This record gives sequence, C-alpha cells and structure tokens, in this order.
Amino acid sequence: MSAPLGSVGARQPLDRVVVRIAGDSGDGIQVTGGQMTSTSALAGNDVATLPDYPAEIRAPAGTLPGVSGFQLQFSSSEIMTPGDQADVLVAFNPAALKVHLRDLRRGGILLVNEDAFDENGLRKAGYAASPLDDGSLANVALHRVAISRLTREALAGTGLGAKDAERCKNFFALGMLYWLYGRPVDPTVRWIRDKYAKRPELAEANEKVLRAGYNFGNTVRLFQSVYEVPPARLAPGTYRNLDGNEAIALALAAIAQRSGLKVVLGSYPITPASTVLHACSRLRAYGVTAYQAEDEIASIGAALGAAFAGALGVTTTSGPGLALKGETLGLATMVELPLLVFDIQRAGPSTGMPTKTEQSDLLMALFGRHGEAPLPVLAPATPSDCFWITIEAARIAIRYRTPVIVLSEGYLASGSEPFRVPRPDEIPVLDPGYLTDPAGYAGAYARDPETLARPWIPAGTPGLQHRVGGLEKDDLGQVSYDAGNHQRMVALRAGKIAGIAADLPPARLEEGTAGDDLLVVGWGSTCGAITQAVREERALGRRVASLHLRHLNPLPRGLGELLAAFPRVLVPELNTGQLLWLLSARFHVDAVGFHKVQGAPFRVGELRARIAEMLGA
Amino acid sequence: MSAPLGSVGARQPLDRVVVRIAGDSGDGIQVTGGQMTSTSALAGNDVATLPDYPAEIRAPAGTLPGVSGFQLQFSSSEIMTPGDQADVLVAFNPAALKVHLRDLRRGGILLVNEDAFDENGLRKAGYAASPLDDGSLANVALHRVAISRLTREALAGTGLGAKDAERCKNFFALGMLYWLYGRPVDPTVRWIRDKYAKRPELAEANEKVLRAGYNFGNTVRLFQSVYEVPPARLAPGTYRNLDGNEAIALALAAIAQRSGLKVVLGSYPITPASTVLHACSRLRAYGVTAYQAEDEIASIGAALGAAFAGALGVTTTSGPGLALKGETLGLATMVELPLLVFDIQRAGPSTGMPTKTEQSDLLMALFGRHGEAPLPVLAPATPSDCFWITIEAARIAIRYRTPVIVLSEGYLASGSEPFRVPRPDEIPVLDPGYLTDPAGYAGAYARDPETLARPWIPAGTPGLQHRVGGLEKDDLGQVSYDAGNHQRMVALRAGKIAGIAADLPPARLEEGTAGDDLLVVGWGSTCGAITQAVREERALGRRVASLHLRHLNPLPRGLGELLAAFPRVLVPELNTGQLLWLLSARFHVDAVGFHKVQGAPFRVGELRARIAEMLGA
Amino acid sequence: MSAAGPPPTRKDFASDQEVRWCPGCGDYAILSTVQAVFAKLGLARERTVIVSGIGCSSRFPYYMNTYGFHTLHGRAPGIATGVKLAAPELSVWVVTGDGDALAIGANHFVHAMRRNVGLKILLFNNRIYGLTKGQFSPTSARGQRTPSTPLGSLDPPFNPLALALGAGATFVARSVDRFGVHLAETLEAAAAHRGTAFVEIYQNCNIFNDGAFGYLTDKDGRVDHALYLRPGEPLRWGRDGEHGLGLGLAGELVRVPAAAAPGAVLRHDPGADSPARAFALAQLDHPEFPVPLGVLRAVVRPTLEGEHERQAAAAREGGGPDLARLLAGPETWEVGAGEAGDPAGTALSG
Amino acid sequence: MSAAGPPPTRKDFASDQEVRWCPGCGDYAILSTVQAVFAKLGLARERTVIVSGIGCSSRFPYYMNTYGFHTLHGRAPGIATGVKLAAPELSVWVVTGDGDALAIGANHFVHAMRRNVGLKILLFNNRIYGLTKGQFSPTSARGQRTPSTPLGSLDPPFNPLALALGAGATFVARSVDRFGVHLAETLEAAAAHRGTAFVEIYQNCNIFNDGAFGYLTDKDGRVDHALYLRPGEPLRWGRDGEHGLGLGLAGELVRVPAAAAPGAVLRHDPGADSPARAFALAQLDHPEFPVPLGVLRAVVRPTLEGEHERQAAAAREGGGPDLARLLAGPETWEVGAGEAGDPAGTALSG
Ligand SMILES: Cc1ncc(C[n+]2csc(CCOP(=O)(O)OP(=O)(O)O)c2C)c(N)n1
Ligand SMILES: Cc1ncc(C[n+]2csc(CCOP(=O)(O)OP(=O)(O)O)c2C)c(N)n1
Ligand code: SF4
Ligand code: SF4
Ligand SMILES: [Mg+2]
Ligand SMILES: [Mg+2]
Repeated sequence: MSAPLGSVGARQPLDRVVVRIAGDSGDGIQVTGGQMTSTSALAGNDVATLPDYPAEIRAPAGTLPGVSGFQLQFSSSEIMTPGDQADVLVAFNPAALKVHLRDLRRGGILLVNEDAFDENGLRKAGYAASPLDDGSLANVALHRVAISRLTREALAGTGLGAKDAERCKNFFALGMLYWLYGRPVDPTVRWIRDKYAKRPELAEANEKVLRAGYNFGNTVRLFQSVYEVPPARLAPGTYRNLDGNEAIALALAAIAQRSGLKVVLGSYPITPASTVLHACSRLRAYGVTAYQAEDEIASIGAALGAAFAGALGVTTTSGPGLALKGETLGLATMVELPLLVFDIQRAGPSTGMPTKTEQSDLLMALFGRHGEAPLPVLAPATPSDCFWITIEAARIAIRYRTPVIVLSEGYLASGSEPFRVPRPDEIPVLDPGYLTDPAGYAGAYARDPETLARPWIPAGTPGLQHRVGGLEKDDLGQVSYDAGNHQRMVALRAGKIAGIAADLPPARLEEGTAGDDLLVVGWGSTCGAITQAVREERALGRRVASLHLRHLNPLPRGLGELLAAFPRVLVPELNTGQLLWLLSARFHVDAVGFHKVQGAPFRVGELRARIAEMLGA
Repeated sequence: MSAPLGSVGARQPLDRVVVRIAGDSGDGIQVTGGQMTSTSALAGNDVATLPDYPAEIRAPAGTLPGVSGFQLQFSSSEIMTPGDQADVLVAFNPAALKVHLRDLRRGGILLVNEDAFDENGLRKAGYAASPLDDGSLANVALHRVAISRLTREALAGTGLGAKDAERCKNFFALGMLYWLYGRPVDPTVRWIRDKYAKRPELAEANEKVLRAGYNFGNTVRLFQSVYEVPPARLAPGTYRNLDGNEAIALALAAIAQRSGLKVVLGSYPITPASTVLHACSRLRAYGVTAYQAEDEIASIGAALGAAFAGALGVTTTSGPGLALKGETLGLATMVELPLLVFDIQRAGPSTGMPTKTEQSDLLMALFGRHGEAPLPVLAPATPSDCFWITIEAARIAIRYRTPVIVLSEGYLASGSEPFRVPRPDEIPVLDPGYLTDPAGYAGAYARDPETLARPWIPAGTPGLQHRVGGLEKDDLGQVSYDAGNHQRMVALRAGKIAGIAADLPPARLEEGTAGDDLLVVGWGSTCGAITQAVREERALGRRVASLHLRHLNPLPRGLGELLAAFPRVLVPELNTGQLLWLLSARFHVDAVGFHKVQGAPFRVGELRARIAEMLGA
Repeated sequence: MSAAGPPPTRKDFASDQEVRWCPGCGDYAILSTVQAVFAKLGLARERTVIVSGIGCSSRFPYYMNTYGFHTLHGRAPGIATGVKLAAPELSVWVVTGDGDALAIGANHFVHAMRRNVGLKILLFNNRIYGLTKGQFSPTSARGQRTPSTPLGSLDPPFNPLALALGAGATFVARSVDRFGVHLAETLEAAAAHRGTAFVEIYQNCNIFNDGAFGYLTDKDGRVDHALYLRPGEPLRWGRDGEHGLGLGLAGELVRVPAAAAPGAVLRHDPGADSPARAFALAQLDHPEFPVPLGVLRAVVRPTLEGEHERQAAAAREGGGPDLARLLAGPETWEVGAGEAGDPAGTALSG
Repeated sequence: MSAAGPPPTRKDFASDQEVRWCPGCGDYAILSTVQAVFAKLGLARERTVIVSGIGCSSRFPYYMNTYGFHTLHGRAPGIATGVKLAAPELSVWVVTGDGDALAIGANHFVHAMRRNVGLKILLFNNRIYGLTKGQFSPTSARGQRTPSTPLGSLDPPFNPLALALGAGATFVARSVDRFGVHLAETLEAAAAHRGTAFVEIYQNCNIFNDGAFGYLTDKDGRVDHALYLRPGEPLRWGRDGEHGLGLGLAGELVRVPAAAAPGAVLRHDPGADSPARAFALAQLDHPEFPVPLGVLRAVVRPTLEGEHERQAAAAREGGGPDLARLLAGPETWEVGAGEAGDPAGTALSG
C-alpha cells in the first residue's frame, strides 16, 4: 500500500521547506534525514542537505556533545543551500532541543519526543526545568508526541525486544514528516526491505513504525495545516541523489572506464575524506584500485609510483594529511607526472574540529611546498560539481603532466543534492597521450611546445627506459647543477602551469553585470549561498553581481578586468581571507573580506545582510 | 720564524681583493680558503666568503662535477659580499679552470698548477688542447707553477709517501698567496700544528710546504707586483670569524647559559643545515641537548615535547624537512608553546640542487600549514646576524608562546665573516615567565591581555596539571566545538601574531631617504649585495634607497607608508618573487621583482645594472 | 593542591572531563586500571605525563589528572621522547592505538623500541580504526571486511610484540582490557622497567570490531586460551595446567602434555639476553596456541636519557661551561678605536 | 632498441651516466654484480624498474639502463608499491641505504615487509649517512663518534634482519658488497621470490666508515667470520667447517664443535613456517659469532598485487563494469521537459 500522495485536499502549497532533525547520535538521525531527502528528490523537488555530526567519538547518550543533526531543504524551485533557519525541527531529546532550537524560525513547527524529556534527559542536557513546560517555547508551534511510547505500542506483539523497538522510533518521526508534506512512504519502505533483507523482523518493524507515524499524523491531525511542495523545474534528465565524496569516486570510475586508464587511489583514512576511499574500494571491477596505505606519505607515494607506470594516480585526504604530502607533491612537480590530490577540507588548524567544515587550506594548497613548485588548484562548487571537477582535474593533470589539487570541503563531502546522471558517452574521453615510440623521444623533459608538458612514458614501454627524480635536470633528464639551466627549468615549470589559463573558460559573472555596484567573489562551497543571496538581493533591485572561481590556480583569464569593473568587491570565505589575499596579491584589488570560521557554511541571510550593508541599504 | 709582514717596500696598497681558489674536491680547497680567510681577518680586514661545494657525492677526481671552489673577499673597508669577479684565481687542475675562469676579471691573476695540465687532466675536463698554450688566456695574467712537483721537492727526504706529499700542495699555493698579499704564515702554522697534533709528520710537512710556497713567491718574484690590504675600520671590539650555522649554535648556547633555559635541539641531518646539529652536539656542557632523531617529524616532535616540559625546543632543517614538519608546526600553533624552527634554505623544488643556495621557502614558511595557523617568520641578513636573529626569535617564541620560523640560507650557513664577539653580559636574558603558582592559574588558555600569550607551565609543576592538544578548545583548555569559540580562537591566535609588530622596531631605510627615485627592498642574505649596490649607485649620485626586512611576519610597522613614499620599488630575491607577492598582497604596492634562481647569490654588479636600468640611467 | 599532600588515590587521577567513549568500549576498563595502578604506585600526578596520538584510545590523557598532551596521529613517541629528554625525572607514558602506533606511527614506534628511552608505551589494540569509523588497521585479520576493504582486507597483520622485539625492545608485554588484575600487574612491571616498556593491551571495540578477542574474554577463554607468563615458571596453560610448551625438533615451540612430561616443559625467562625465545613466544597465537600474556622480555640496558645525562655530566667535568670562551672560539683579534691601517688597532690572539 | 633483440648483456644494463661514487666505495661492486645478475636472469630492461630514496646508494638507478625513479628520502618502498599495483608484470627493485630505509623510511620499510608486495629491496648498509657526510645511522655501532655524536652515539643499532623478520618478512637475506659470487646468488634468490624480498648488503663506505666490515672482508674474514646459510645443510663455519651451531639448553643457538658432534649441528631451513629460527640466526653477530650470510627465510605467501588482481577479477565476474548503472546508483528519477508541478514530468525508478 502506498500512501495516497496528493489525496488530501487541504494541503497548502509551499515553495520550499527546511527540515532539521536532531537527536542523539544513536538515534538514527542521518538515516532519517537521508530518507527524507531521497523521497523528496524522488518527488521531483530540488534538495540540498547539511549533515552535522558530533565530534568523532560517541559521546555519552543524551549529552550535548552527543547530538547529531541533519538539515534538509526541499523546494519547487532551484535551491543552492540547505537553508538558513528551519521551518520544522524534530528533537528526539532535550539535548537536541538545546543545541538546535536557536535555528528554528519564529513560528516554526517543533516536534519533540516527549518521552525523552524525563528528569534524566533534562539533567544531561543541563536543563533545570523542562522547556516544554516553562513557557520558553512560546514563539514556536510546539507538538509533543510520545514517540518512544507510540513506537513501542506499534510494535507490541511483534516479539521485538525493547531495545530494538526503541531503535525504530526515528521511522515514526519520519512517518509524521511524510504525512506533513504529503510524501509517499514507498521509497523508504523499499529501502528498509533492502537494508534489512537479512533481518526480516527488523524490516517489518521499521516499516510498521513508519506507517504508524504516517497514520498517526493523519489520524490525530496533529498539525493545523499540512503542506505540499510541488516538483521543481530542474533541467530535464535522469536524476539521483549524490554527495560530494561519492561523486568523486564515481567520476574516477567514469574516467577509468571511458578513457581506459587504470586508476590507482592511494589513501589513508581521515575525516571527512574517508568515504571517498570507501566508495573507491567498491570499484575494483571498474579499473579503480583502492589501496589503504600505512600513512598519507605512503599513499601519495603509491599514487605517484602508479603514475610512473602509466596509471592515473589519485590520493584523497584532509588538511593534516595534505600537510604531510607536501614533500611528495614537490617531487611530483619535479618529475611532472599526472596526479590528483583531493583535500576534503575541515576546520583547522591542527586537529581542529575534524567533523566541521572550513575552507582554510587554500594557501597551503598554493604554497605549501619548499622551492618554486607551482601546481593547479581547483575547487568544486557543489556536491554534483565534485563529479565534474574531478574530470576537469584529470584532464589538466594528464594534458599538462602535473599534480593537481582539488579542494573540496566537509560540507560538500557529505552534503547531497540531485545530480543529473550523465550518460557514459557524455563523459569526455581523456587521451593519456603516452609516448611509446622511441622515434618520438627527444629526452625525458623534451616539452610539447604548446603545453610545455613533457612526455608520459609508462614504465614498461620498450626502448624508452629513462630515469626521473627530484634533482634538477636538463631537457634530457640528466641531473644538472647548471645555474642557467635551473633558472630556465624553474621558469618552464611555472610557465607550464600559468599557461593552463589559456585552456580554461575565461572569468564570467554568475549573476549581475559588469558595472554593478558590488561584486561578490567566492570559491568552493559558498557558491550556492552567494548565488542565492545575490539573486534575492537583485530581486529587490540591488545592483549586485557575483562571480565564482572553480580554478584557483591558474586564475581564469579576464579576472582582473572583471574585478576592476566594480567599485566594490566582497569576498566571503570560510577562512580568514585566503582568496582575498590571492586576489590582493594578483590584482591589487581593494576587496573586502567576510570571514566565517565557525565550522559551518554561510547562511543566505548572513550574506544578504552583509551585501545590504555594503550597498548602504 | 714568522714571515716578515710589511717588510717588502714594494707592496701596493689595495682597498679590497677577491680571491677564488678552485680544484678537485679532494684538493683541500675549503681548508685553504678557510685559512686565507682567518689570516686576513686576523690581519684586520673585513672578510666575506662563499664556499661552493660540488654536488654531494664525490665525483671522479679531475672531472667538472668534482670541482670545489671557495671565494673570499678581504678589504680595508666594510664589505658585504664575497665579491663578484675574482682578482686572483688559483686553479689546481684543468676542470677547475674550465668551471671558474669566466669569473676571473680581465687582467686578473691566474695561478695554475701546471703539473695537472697533462693529457689525462685535460681530457677529463673536456679540453681538446691545453688552454695554457692555445692563447685563450691572453686576457689574464697567467702564472704557471709546477705546484705538485715543487711540493714533492720541498718534502724530499722527509720520508713522506708520494700520496701524502701530493696532499700538501694546497699549502704551497696558500704560501704563494700569503706572499702575494703580505700575510703572516704564523696563524696557519699554529692551525696546522693543532690540527695534526697526533700526526706530527704531517704537521711538519704541511708547514714546510706552506713556507716553501711563501718563499717561492718571494724568491722567484713570481708576480709583477705584490699587494697589501690594510686593516678595515670595523667597530672596535674583539672579532672572530664565524659562519651562519655555527652562529646559530653559539646563540643557542648563549641563551641556555644566560637565561638558564634548557635547550633541546631535535634534528635530522640535511644539507645545508647539518652543521648546526654538529655544532650543537658539542654544546652538551652548555645545557644544549642535541638529539638526532629518526626523521624530521620526530625531530620537531622532540622539540615540541621538550617545550611542554619547559625547555626551549629547537629544530633545524632545510626545505624538504620543513615540508615534513608542517603538520607538527600546526600543532605547535595550536598548543602555543615556544619553538624555534630553522630552515636553512637550498635550491628547490624537491631535492633540487641541495648544495646550492636559494630563498624559495618564504611562502611555505608563511602558509605551509592547513587551517589558519599563522606564526612569526624571521630571516637573518648575514652570517653574524644568524647569531642575533636566533636570540630575537627565541625572545618572540618565549614571550608569545609560539613557534617561530627562521629562514636562513645555504649561502649564510657556510659563508663566514668577522663577528664581533659579544661579552656574555651583552646577551639579553630571556625570562621564560613560567607559571608555577596555582593561584595565578585561570585556564590553560587564559591569555595575557597585552601579548595574548597563554601561560607556559612546564610539565612537572605541582598543582598545575593540564592537558593540551590539537583539537580546538576554549580558554580553559577544554575541547570545544562551539562555533563562536572557534571563530574567537582563530582571531585570538591571529591577533597574537599580528600584535608582535608592536614589539618590533618599525621599518626604516638602510640607505637613502624617503622620496628617492627608487627603493630596493630585500630580505635574507641579499642584504649585503643590495646595500653595497645601493651605496655604490648613490656614490654616483643616484637617488636610490634600500630597505631590509628581518621580520617577514609580522611585517614591521610603517612599512606600507615607507613603500608608498617611493615612485618605484624593486624587490630582488633568489626566488621567483615571494616577498614581492607578500608586499603586493599586503600593500598593493606596484613593485618590480628581480628574480635569480641559479643556486648562487646576487652579484653587486647585477644589482647595480638593474638599478641603473630602472632609473633610466 | 600541593605536592606534599597525602598520596593520591585512584579517583585523584581522574580529570574533571566526562569520559566519552562508546558505552561498552574496552577503553573504560583500561582507564580505571591505569588510574588504580598509578595510585598504587604512588606516582605524583604532577610528575606524570601522558602523551597520546590520535584515535579513540588517544583521548586517554583528557581523562587523567596528570600532565597530558594529545598530539598528532602517530607522533606521540617522538614527542614523548622530547619530554623525557627535557625532563628525565618525569614519568612519561604514551597511549596509542594499533593504527596510531603501527600504521602512520610505526617509524617512531620502532625507534622508541630501539632507543630504550624511558617511555611506557601502552598500545590499545582493537585491531581496527575506531575513531575514523571502522577501517582495517595493521593488526586487523586478513580477509576482514571493513568500509575500506569491502571484499576483505589483503594485508597480513603485524604481530606487535614481534615487531617490537625485532626492533630491539627491552621490555615487551601483553595484557587484556578486561583482565583487570593481570593488566594491573603488567602495568606495574612496565612502570618498574627503566627504558622503553611496551605493553600491548587487547581492547574490545564493541562498535566496529566487537568480539575480536572474544575467544579470550568469553567465559572459559581466560583459562583455555591464555598462556600466563611468569618468570622462572614453566610455560603451562589449561584448566589444570595440563598443556605445556616444549622444544620441537627444529627448535620451534611445541605443545607437550605437561602432566606426562613435566621435564619437557620450558621455563619462562624474560631476562634472557637473547630475544630469540621471547620472539618464538610472540609467534604463538590463537587458535593453534594459547595467547601469551604477561611480560615476554625485560632486560636491563642503558637508557637514552640516562646516557644523555651521563655525557652532559662528563662534558661539564671536562671544563665546565665558559660562555665567553665559547663565543670567542679558537681565534680572535681585536679592533681598537684607532684609525684604519693603524697597526695598534689590531692585535692577534691565538 | 626493441624488446625482441638478443638478451641484454651486463653492459646493456649500464646507463650512459658516469658513475659518481667516491673511488673505492663499495657501491661500485654492488652495481656491477646487479648488472651481471640482471643479465644472467634475462630481465628485460624495459620491464625492470628501480626505485630509490635519497643517499649515496640511492643514486643507483641513474647508473642502470632500466626504468628508474630517484624519489625522496625514505619513501621508495611506498612509491615502488604504487608502481607494482599499477603494473604487476614489471620487476620492481628498491635500492636504499641504512638511513633511508631504517631512519626516515622505517615505516614504509616495515609495511613493505608485512604486505608481501613484489618488491626486491636491497639495503646497502654502510652503517653511516654517506651522502650527508658521515652522521651516525640507525645501524651505526653504539659509541660511534660522528659529526653529530662527537662524544659517541647513544642509540643501540637496529638489526635490519631482525626488524624485517619482526615485521613479518617472507624473504630475508644478507650478503656483502665484495663477495661477488655470494651476492649474485643471493640476488638471484631474491629475484626468484614472489613477494617482498629483503636483502641486506654490507657495504663499505671508505670515506666515512671505512672498514666497518673489515673483519669480514679482510684476508681470512670470509672464512673465519661468516656462516654461509644453505638450505638443508648444517649450520657450520670455519676453515674446515669445524664450528657448528647447536641448540642450547634455553633454546638459544650455541657453538658446538662440528667435528666432535656432527649430530648436534642444526640444519638450515629457510622455508620453515615459523620465523623463530631465522630470528635466532639473525641475532648472531661478530665477534661472538660468525655473521650469517645467505637466505635466512624464504616462505611462500600470497602477494599483495596478486591478491588485488584476484579481487579485481572476482569483482568483474560478479557483474562486469556497467558504467551507466554505476552512475545511476540505487535510485533515480526522471525530470521531463514538462512544466514544474506537471506530474508527468517526474517518474520514479527503483
Ligand atoms: C595525519 C592524520 N591522518 C589521519 C587521521 C585520521 N585518524 C584519526 S585516528 C585514526 C586511526 C585510529 O585508529 P587507532 O590508532 O587504532 O585508534 P582507535 O581509534 O582504534 O583507538 C585515523 C586514521 C588523522 N587524525 N591525522
Ligand atoms: C627529507 C629529507 N631529509 C634529509 C635529507 C638528507 N639526507 C640525504 S641522504 C641522507 C642519509 C643517507 O644515508 P643512507 O640512507 O645510509 O645512504 P648512504 O648515503 O649511506 O648510502 C640524508 C639524511 C633529505 N634528502 N631529505
Ligand atoms: S569506536 Fe570502538 S574504540 Fe572507539 S570509543 Fe567506540 S567502542 Fe571504543
Ligand atoms: S660517501 Fe661513502 S657511501 Fe657515499 S659514495 Fe663515498 S664511499 Fe660511497
Ligand atoms: Mg584501533
Ligand atoms: Mg648509509
């Protein structure tokens, strides 16, 4: 039986909804959020999500550090962020309420599991009195539901143990949400059956509870109104839900398959990059060899060694790991072999806040190597873009025989959105352009006059044995300490990287037109929030434009001119001004930075306020 | 008997002389140069040297890669560089001639060991015919001396084996040079006796040969004129000869002794930094514990661990090693403990040209860590300054509880100059300001309102047990994932480092005055060449000023204003424009870079030409 | 609190931090045993330093009211060595995990073993990466399915005891999170050792690798599957000590019926100069053999920090520090206030 | 030159680079032996890769007409592993030094041992840092005076063979630069091994540590101080094989007079499953014992690259690569060209 979608006459149409689900890390918050997301996406909405994990270690149940959250925005129009304030907050326990209440909008729906607000729960969350009763929640629409008890009751007689039964309660809440927004339960039922295929009693129980929640919403008419969010006007095509890290893995498989390149991923687990390794280790049939090495140095080493043998070497990490890979990256710039390095940035410095997002590795990516060792740096804008930028990075790495750093972010890594699934033939074929004919050999560092790239000769190629290494060498690849040669080689390597700009799309505005009163420049994950903020301000008639940089090195052509076309420039970043620094140095632009380092992305509202302020509005 | 200094009527006075000695790496070139240097310094000249080692491995004798060189300038006025072109070149073999001839000035004296110009020697150096005979040396004053044979003859009858005898020939040449410039042989005789105390037969032989060379010069009247370079007008005081790496070690001992601080140096050998480790390992009696760890990461780790126990932690390395230390440096910025990091830069990237000098690690020092992890960066200007900057770096590290990077250079490390020996009481006492009284404790990260520094509590202090680490934390030192706390902590750490500027001398010109037509800005070892070039140009009436930066982060106060006071700014660097980048980003100054990456320092002549060009002269 | 107060109790070693491991994690038991042992040994809190890397286990210092340094993944031994060099009088403990010590940190680990620096290294071996959510570690069994090895891991695991012995360790022991008394004894032995003491502690990660040591901690496991090593005593195990270890024909260790041939049972000698027998013992593993628990090797060798002190003392004797002389170096000359070229202005000194 | 030509000779393995070690350096002899062995084994130059770190020894690849990668200090095993994973069909050799492999590189070293990846690792052990001019290395003798240990070094040295065995190595051997025939045999055995083969080569650095192995390479050394290991043969040494190794009471190896009690002399079995005996052998050292030379251990285990290939093949069998399906993932939906809100525009698919 599928819930009768659209059969409720009274559903109010809404353009977009932000739902936040919060509870203990043991409460299945991420699963619940994930299901709500897929179901919304399947219903044709545009979606954007923001999981918010607690610190890595499981904190004691019920405490503030143990709270896990998940935010989802679904919409009938295009959206670019998971939203600022929540329209609905589901709080499974007092701690979750305490942490997340401030993000619920005035008048928003607050759904709490009343059963968890006992003395013990309140104490653990540090509440002296129950917030449910002390009038402190007057500004929101509070709904107290005995979710635990109702779940237990729904399962009475199934023979399920109390602990297992309690674990199903997230599906009760999910059922209520599905009722609230008129969502079908079918996709989740299918997912449950699949997931618990080996434990049918759990499958049955979860399904039962999901339906019970849905029906409870329906029967009790818990909410004053129920809503519907019609499908969004996405570009036609086949869509799936995808997060940024899985997107990287998929792209690597696509490269391997389409270009016939062996991909060797050397990696070492680190939050929030580990899931790329996980996803890649399921791609063995696709020509992707995932190898968990003993550390970050060995993992990039394996990738570089693989490149010497003609494979596309890849390594994935986060900030601390990138810091360790600097020496090998320097070697890679010297031996000029293709190599992809993904840094899924997290809040630093040092161990910092490993589960939180940040954009603070840009200058390290650009400069974190000794000597003159320039290399291309790219950054994806969205989870889907993690797919396409991986292919772009591989294109550059292969064409220019160079390591490339891709700076993704924790926020993109686990945030998901609808991804238009490309047909395999939409994926470009990258020609490795191996040199295999000894007749074409003019030295290991004889350069292509156009790209300045050296030949890529996979070890094993007959008749082309050669030696590479980290010492300075001449065009033939012979070690050289000659003064003039070094100066020339430094210039050639730099020129090669700078020259990539000619091969990139020139800088262009996302929104607005040259000559507007303000230009907002961003990079990485802030693209969505900036675009949305700028659109919303423009809708009010403000003359504000935006520009997004996917390529941080080299910067796209025409950027300087564009920047100069605006009287004021704002550079919002999740760091203390690293792109700002780059633009200052390169273009002497008198830009203003907007720096958030709070382990969280920008809110559209924050950006709008800043834009308005700068426009004197 | 001491050679009769000053007893030759015909000595022509000279202001300064540049001598280059070159030969096979087995020929004792560095020893010869070192002796000529000390003797000149002892004679009251100002001196500056530039050793030029071959690549690390001994190449086959007689070949071009095996050539070792040493340049010395000694002067009766203040000098700042080892000089551009040589007035005298001593070439022990054809390979040495081939490599170094181009640096001998027109009309300069060329002294060759004729015996080495046999068929074998010429072939190894790649000469088809002997340059001594083919007229190609017409522009220089060639002196052919059978140095090997004369040495052997001087030792005939001493019973010394042929091989050992041949090894003495560098002292024959040195003797001739001493004659040429009217130097006493005594200091070198003393040195020989000391060095070969355990092998008196060698002491005797070397002394004999030295005197033979001197007398040969005298007797044969080899040179048309002989010269004398009167003592220089150095500031009064006691002087010694000192190279940059030894200066660092001495300063560490001085800190340990004067401030009663235990110094723990963790290091791992790497050219050209190793000699700091060597020198420190002889300082055990001075409270300096030198520890050769298993790698660069362990060595900075040991230094940081020592700091946690209240010692001054120090680590020394070169570029590849600094690349490896980045992660631990990030931790050090997070735990805010004093730590000195010396990077003796060499030509990169990667292994590059390990024995050659460069200034290309500046941006890595500034930005080579993930997350926002700012720290102070300093750079010495001269070998002597390596002493004083070490003390300054320790002062900052201790006062601000921060790691400090000192960027020295291969050129300073092994280059030597007269160092005015300070009395111990001239060395400032650095107060560690340990917190040892529990009553004064307000949290591990409670900050001094003036410096923003946190307390330094040596592990072992009763009643003040606390925990530090790489995770973000609050003022008490408790781990915190709070959004606002992180933003505040990032700002506090940055503010602390930026605030050091208030504690530094403001920017000031070395030469010239604000409003001149051109300002030349430099950092590190280029100071000498720049100052000299600017002085010489000023002497011609050109309005050019110079400014030298010892502090690269934070930059000194007033720098922006000073830069703005000049219509044109030139930034010469031994890299591709790293300080230029920094100044551009910070001050949007439209400076022009002058970039030399040839593994060698600037020549005064090159700089003067560039200055003249910019002034349109 | 002052150093002169009454000796601290076990509770005094607990910090004010809420312990944040997963409920049921083996780390809890280890924490409380360590606290008890420190109290029993009368360690002064302020003279005790705990240095850790990164991992669940490495959160340990936060829960101890001692000096603590939560450092970087794999780097604790190097950092702890610096603490010890700067302050040899402190009791320095390293807490690490199987990933921390044996994956990224194996270099520092083997060097700490070889150097015999006064560190007590406790390796919580749960055979998994706990903190990063369950990838295989260098001690995970071959074939183990984890997020990064969905088809089964391919790497043969390290034997941490064998690795330590191969690196020249002077003290090597093993215990189990849940064997409180045995663990306490083992930690006491480690504390008593001068130089590097390495203790592998089998630790259950009930979230990502539950039951990895179930055979040992299950009801009869501690009797049937453990070989308790006691100096001078025969190598016997089983409910009634019915199994023994004897010498095989090729010199390997073999099972012998202890009752039938008591003379054939070898005796344990952790102090043997050669590490060969300890290495042979370290090879024994479940299920063919019982798991050796206790001290495999404990030999006396000079410590790094002791030797450093010795050299420093000798250096001071051979002419104590004379800064002025050091600064002057082998040769100086004087420049007077006189004019350039004035010979009086310059005087040599040897 | 084509792959189909006549088999290369020893000279064909020499590159066109002038060899630049110090005259008299032991590296020369090793180079020429390696070239001879490669020729004898008929290795194809283009299918051979030599990966090195940094050090005098690590200049090796420049002198070989094969593929060569002179990488970073200590990192060669990790990089070579990548070569092997990408191209399992190539013959991959690592050349390293005692500092390169055992100081900065010990982590990668021990992991290469444990993983049994098809690398032949040749460690030129001169017990010194040659390239950086003579500092002590992790294999330098305690007390050695070097530029960084003017008062004598304090670190006890690693025993590289023991470390490798402790790490789980499947092939461990030792030879000497100047013992050309023995070295050649040993290298051939290493080449024949599947998986990681570790060969320690005693190498004289005549500049910074001259004569470190003089006792062995001096006139009578190779007879008096070497124990040549040969599978199945008794462990005997001396001019007339007069000394033997037997089993001591505590299970250690002891000298026995071979002539008097031939039955008491143990036989060498490099293929023994347990590494215990090999470890005991590795402990023997000059001057108390002869130095064991030859193959200490050689056992057959699955190789990393082989297992990777196996898993890949299995994965392909269980549903070959289907990129379209992979990209689509578990669940997709269609958005048509219709208007927003038009239900026809959206269709679910499972
Ligand atoms: C340089 C670096 N690389 C990777 C990580 C991620 N990381 C943290 S802990 C850990 C492994 C933890 O495993 P283990 O040491 O066994 O400790 P456990 O959590 O099991 O106690 C990893 C890979 C990191 N923090 N730093
Ligand atoms: C990261 C890094 N640290 C240090 C060095 C300096 N370095 C080069 S080779 C070497 C040691 C060489 O010793 P070994 O490996 O024994 O080789 P050998 O020269 O004796 O053959 C060192 C410390 C370096 N090149 N890179
Ligand atoms: S993940 Fe495992 S090791 Fe970590 S705290 Fe939880 S149970 Fe313990
Ligand atoms: S320094 Fe030693 S190891 Fe290096 S080339 Fe010279 S003799 Fe050989
Ligand atoms: Mg673990
Ligand atoms: Mg060596």
